[in-house]
Amino acid sequence: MAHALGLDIGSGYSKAVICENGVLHSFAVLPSGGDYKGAARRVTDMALQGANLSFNDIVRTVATGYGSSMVDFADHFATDIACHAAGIHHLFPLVRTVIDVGAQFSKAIRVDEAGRATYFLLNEKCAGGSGKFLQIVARILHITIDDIGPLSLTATKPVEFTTACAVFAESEAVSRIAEGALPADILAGVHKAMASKIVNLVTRVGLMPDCAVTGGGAKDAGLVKAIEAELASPVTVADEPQITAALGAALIGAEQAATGKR
Amino acid sequence: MAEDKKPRSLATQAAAKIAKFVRGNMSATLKAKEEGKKVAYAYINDGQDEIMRAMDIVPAWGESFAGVCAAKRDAEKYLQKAEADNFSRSLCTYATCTIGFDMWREELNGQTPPDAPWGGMARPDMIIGSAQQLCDPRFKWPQATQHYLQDVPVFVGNMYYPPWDPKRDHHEQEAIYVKYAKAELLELVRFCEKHTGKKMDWDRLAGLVDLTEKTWNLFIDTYELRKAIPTPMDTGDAMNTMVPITFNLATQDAYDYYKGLYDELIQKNEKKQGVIENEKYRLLWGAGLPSWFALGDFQYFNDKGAVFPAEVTYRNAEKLERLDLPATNDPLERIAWRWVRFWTHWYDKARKRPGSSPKVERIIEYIEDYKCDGVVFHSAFSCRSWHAGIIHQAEVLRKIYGDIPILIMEGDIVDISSYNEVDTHNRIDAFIETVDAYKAKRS
Amino acid sequence: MERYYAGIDIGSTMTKAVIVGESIIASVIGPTGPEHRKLANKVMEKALGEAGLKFEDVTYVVSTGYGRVNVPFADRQITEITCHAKGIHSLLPTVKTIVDIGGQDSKGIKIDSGKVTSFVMNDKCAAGTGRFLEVIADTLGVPLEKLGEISLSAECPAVISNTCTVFAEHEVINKLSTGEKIPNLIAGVHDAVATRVYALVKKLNVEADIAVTGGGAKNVGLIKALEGKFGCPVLVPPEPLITGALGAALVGKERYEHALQSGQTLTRSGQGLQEARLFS
Amino acid sequence: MTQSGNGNGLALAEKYYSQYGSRARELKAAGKKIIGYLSALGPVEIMTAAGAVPLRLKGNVSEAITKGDAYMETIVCPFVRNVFDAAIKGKYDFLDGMVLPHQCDSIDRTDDVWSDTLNLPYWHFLNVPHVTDEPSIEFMKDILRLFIRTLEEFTGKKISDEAIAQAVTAHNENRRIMRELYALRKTDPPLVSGAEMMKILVAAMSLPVDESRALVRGVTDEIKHRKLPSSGGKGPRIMLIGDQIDDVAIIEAIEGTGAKLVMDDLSIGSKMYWNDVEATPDPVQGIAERYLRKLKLPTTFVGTGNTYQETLEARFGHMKRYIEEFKVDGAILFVYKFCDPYGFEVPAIKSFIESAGTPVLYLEDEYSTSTLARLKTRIEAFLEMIA
Ligand SMILES: Nc1ncnc2c1ncn2[C@@H]1O[C@H](COP(=O)(O)OP(=O)(O)O)[C@@H](O)[C@H]1O
Ligand SMILES: Nc1ncnc2c1ncn2[C@@H]1O[C@H](COP(=O)(O)OP(=O)(O)O)[C@@H](O)[C@H]1O
Ligand code: SF4
Ligand code: SF4
Ligand code: SF4
Repeated sequence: MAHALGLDIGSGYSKAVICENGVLHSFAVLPSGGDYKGAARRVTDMALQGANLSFNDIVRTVATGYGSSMVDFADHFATDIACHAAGIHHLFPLVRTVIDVGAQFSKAIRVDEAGRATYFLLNEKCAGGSGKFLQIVARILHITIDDIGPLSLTATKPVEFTTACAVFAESEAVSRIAEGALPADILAGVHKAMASKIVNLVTRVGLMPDCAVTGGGAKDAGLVKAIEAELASPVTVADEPQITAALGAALIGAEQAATGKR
Repeated sequence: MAEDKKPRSLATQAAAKIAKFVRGNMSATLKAKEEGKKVAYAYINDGQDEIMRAMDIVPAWGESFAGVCAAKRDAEKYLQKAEADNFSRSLCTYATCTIGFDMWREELNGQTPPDAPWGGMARPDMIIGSAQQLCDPRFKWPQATQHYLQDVPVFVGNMYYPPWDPKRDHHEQEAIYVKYAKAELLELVRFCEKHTGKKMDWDRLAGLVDLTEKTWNLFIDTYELRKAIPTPMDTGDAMNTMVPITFNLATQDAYDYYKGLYDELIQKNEKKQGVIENEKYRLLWGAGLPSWFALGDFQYFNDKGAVFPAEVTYRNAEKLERLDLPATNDPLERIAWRWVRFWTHWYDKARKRPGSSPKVERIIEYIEDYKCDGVVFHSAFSCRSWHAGIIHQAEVLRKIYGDIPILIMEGDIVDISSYNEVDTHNRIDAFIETVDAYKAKRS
Repeated sequence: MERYYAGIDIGSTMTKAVIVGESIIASVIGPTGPEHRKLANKVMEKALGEAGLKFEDVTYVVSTGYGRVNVPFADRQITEITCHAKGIHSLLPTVKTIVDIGGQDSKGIKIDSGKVTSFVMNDKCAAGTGRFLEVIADTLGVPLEKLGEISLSAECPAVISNTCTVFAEHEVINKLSTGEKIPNLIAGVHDAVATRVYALVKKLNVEADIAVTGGGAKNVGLIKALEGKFGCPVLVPPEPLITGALGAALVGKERYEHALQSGQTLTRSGQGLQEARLFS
Repeated sequence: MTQSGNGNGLALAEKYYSQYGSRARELKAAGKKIIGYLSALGPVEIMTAAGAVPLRLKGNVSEAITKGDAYMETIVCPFVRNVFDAAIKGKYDFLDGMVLPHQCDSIDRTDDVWSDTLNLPYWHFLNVPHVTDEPSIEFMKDILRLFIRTLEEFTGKKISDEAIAQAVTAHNENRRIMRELYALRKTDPPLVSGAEMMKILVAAMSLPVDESRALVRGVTDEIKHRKLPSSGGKGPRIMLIGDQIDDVAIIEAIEGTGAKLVMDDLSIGSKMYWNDVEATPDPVQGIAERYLRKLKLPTTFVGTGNTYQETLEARFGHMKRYIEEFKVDGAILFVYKFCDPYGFEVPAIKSFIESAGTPVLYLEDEYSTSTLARLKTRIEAFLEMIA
């Protein structure tokens, strides 16, 4: 049995996926916590354990993501753009537009029928509109990341969030609270501001259905809803959207192993 | 600065000679005093080169100075100097870098600040700006400089070209623009005469106009040799070889330089000697000035098998026959026509393709002529002139030409503070993958 | 009877309260939470406790800082610029230039006999502020108070080229994982902050003596980096965090006494501490 | 015609301010052609003479830019971006056309973004030069004539010299009356607050010239009858300098502290109203001279002085006169980020005004209330400083 390992070492989280003959076998997710090298090893071990395998069973390892260059045991490195495209194509072959919301960057990617990226755009130079923005606000509100989505869905009147800066978002959140705004409404406001930034990227790459949201941000139901509202069209979300790029990396590895590419 | 710039290996010998050219231009300003010549702060692409050269005025180019500071990653101290006097970081960093240098030199009573790159530029005797269509800093920068060099006379002329309007024939407007440009050039001649105490030698001017036109033709002939597959020279080199056409126009040196480059490229083409051994992807540099502190990024493209056989940036000339200039014996009128037509000669073509624009039309022509598989734009935050409107160009290009891969990189020309090499390289990797997908689909 | 004046400085990160009579009789520092009003009360109560006073004993209360408008029991709001000037002047009378590095912004203030003559504030990103340092301390898992000390053992400061705090954080992480030493990284971050702050303050015609105030002044590494930029030693008051609150109390004192002398009384907000608590 | 002179002028100004463009929308429904324009360089006389209603476009400082960034780089000045965002969200969906004067790179370089995205029936880029010498005046006349021609083609009606001359008279009268209103700010305390004045200025730029004149006339009559409070002239008197500041938010931040905004050098304010068009035999001549030479915008290069001091005087001398006439204690120079024309002037303006003994606060910011909290501290500290 040919097993391929895909690793997505993101600035926020490290993700590992093991595929067996092109099918997802096991996966693991872990905060990167600054130590990309260590996180890569740990998340690999977790995924191996989950699959009851040892590293020797892996025929090929492909790494991607911000910290991928730290993965000294990878056979190949691929960009996260290509991995997102490959991963989403495997899950939803009809998807032509991918929105990836990661910890540091948000991306819009156009994918062709073969699962290749044809055009992409990122938010650059500014962390506004990225997952970091949300993390910071969540910290101020004293809630965990997992609670963001559900809580924001209970919002009744989203607070208009005008700051785009992830760092000043903090003080804006603080003053909104001081004005008596509810956490749910604040989160919904942040979602709205983020969604409009993200949708600007999508407008620029050109929205083509189907559209999927991936990355850790896709786990946030409130954000996904805001993106749908801003796009005025529904989006697809995988069960485990955060591992899409790792899955794509594993699939690329499997393909390379099959075609004997070095 | 602690971080050294990565040396880029140049593909052509001619490009390697450019450092000498730039250094020569700077030291000419310092030597001018001994030779009894006047030095003028000048700004590129203003159509004023022949007049300055005919009056023996030595141009001192702020853009060149700032570019050198940036390439040496040593601009920050000048930027900070300007910032300290309330020049915003969002203003053109060529301007703020140079103004910072000027402020410093004034503080030292006219002495060149220590460690100025390549000896720095001389304090000018005059400032010759042009409030032309190109950008606001072209006339605000001279004005702002005068705040520190209060005794230095400033001239600002105005050179416009008819705005692009798909619904309107620009030909009927050209005459107005030529008349105006000519009048403004005459104002410049008067200014130069006043401040040099010399009379314009009109025959000499006419000779220099001829020389410039010869150089324009040769420049384009040379650059068109890059159509060869593999291409013998790419944009990484062109960011060097643009120096003579940009800063040394109307000099024999510039002409001779391109003669040398022409011969070199012919030879390379005969031997099928490309920039890189295995040329996989051909890209067009669609717009934008480069990040001078990160020219190594061109090398990174090369390492990935990508070359740039053409670029829009610094292609500041055109074959004269293509401009179809009306005959005239007046050198100023000739310059004016050349200036106007350089911009408008794309208009007719653009009008033929619904939804197109001259800028995009030019990009499409280069894509086709140079067989490019993708387009890279660079958007520098401190210069609106070249960099505002890129999103629109990319959108129009995709709309009328199809899904060609496009990369828009964000950065600056001089200000390194928002540059991140790792991210930039990741971006380039992903882009190359899209180019690969595009090529696979087309074959 | 001695009069007491209170100053309360609601910063973006820290809330500071100072009570003065003839001299400083209490000073308290606490974190600023999302609910300014409640915390303002707590810090104030603590300060009153330390001074052994009741709220009614205090003659006049001035609030300052980022959250100054959210203090219902304050009689007047004055910006932290004016308060820092006043505070530093009482502590270090020779100072002509103040560099304040707070949690959310940095400022430069020129003063002449305790009066502000010009000032600048950072307006860009979080770069060049205390928040940047907090973020980095967090990332490196180093206590904030230890940053300065650790950085002093740096051999060669790392170059941090990103201005954006968020990206700079990742740059630091990246450098860390390529084996850069922590002291070098911290020193690099101090250098980056000092560079931004220096560029900002340089807009003023900087004159010695220079004092550094705010939370950033508690960081010896940053102070060293700043001294390098300014090319001269800088002064740091014994408790740099309370300068603004102290200034606020002193401004209150000055205004109140000035009014008394000219036969007027200043109107008070009328909101006691109790009411304020009910309010929040 | 709007009713005025019956004591509801201020209320009307308030209404046109808060529902910006509502009158133009009504006029459109009544069959008028509405031409939007950006910046003080829009030659309103010619649009009026064409029988159209010129509407100066503004954005909304309390609305975040949500759509515009998909089309326009963030290195474009925030004012232009915000107006563009408002336009593509449909705020100005009643426009028949637009004229974009060549004011600055932010406008020049986005001309095709605007025209392609909005796709209005009439579009014109008015290529105003940056230089003021003789050839430039000739050129300005040429491009004004071209503008006239395109308007004629669009409306199908000839624009006669008489019509232009009439429009010139009407706009001059409008300016004169506005100056009368400004004069009421000279008292201590001023009869009209800065916030009220801003609303009137904004309302005025959204109306056809006759209605604007009637409105300002009415407001002036109302305000003239106000009683000067016996006390209260304590706060410092402030002048605001900048380009397109068209919202009360920043003024309320100033006046909320007890200071008074008594004068401005804004492109929707005194810059517009302090210089008339001379009635020349060829009316286009007077218009060209006014827009190129008399209008003191940083987008024109002025190099007339023999010495630098003279040049400064030519560029900014009027501000010194305002400071004297309106007894200004401090000036706030408010410049938008990414604005080259104003940005490059900051050191010169600042030192020019300060050399006359008036302190200047320089602020660089967005066209947005989101950053106002941070600005407020600076404004308040400045006012505390000069108090
Ligand atoms: N359950 C969740 N709900 C909301 N947001 C989440 C959740 N899990 C992760 N995120 C967001 O996803 C981001 C991380 O996404 P990821 O795709 O792993 O980024 P990267 O690859 O850059 O590390 C975090 O910044 C966080 O904001
Ligand atoms: N003991 C300490 N050592 C180093 N830095 C400190 C210390 N205490 C506080 N700080 C810094 O001071 C900042 C808060 O400073 P402060 O002047 O109170 O700001 P603000 O008024 O905005 O709350 C924090 O961001 C932190 O960086
Ligand atoms: S605005 Fe905030 S998120 Fe954006 S670059 Fe600045 S610090 Fe970073
Ligand atoms: S074109 Fe751009 S880089 Fe060149 S001077 Fe103008 S603003 Fe500066
Ligand atoms: S603020 Fe500056 S950049 Fe913006 S429109 Fe006005 S002049 Fe142009």
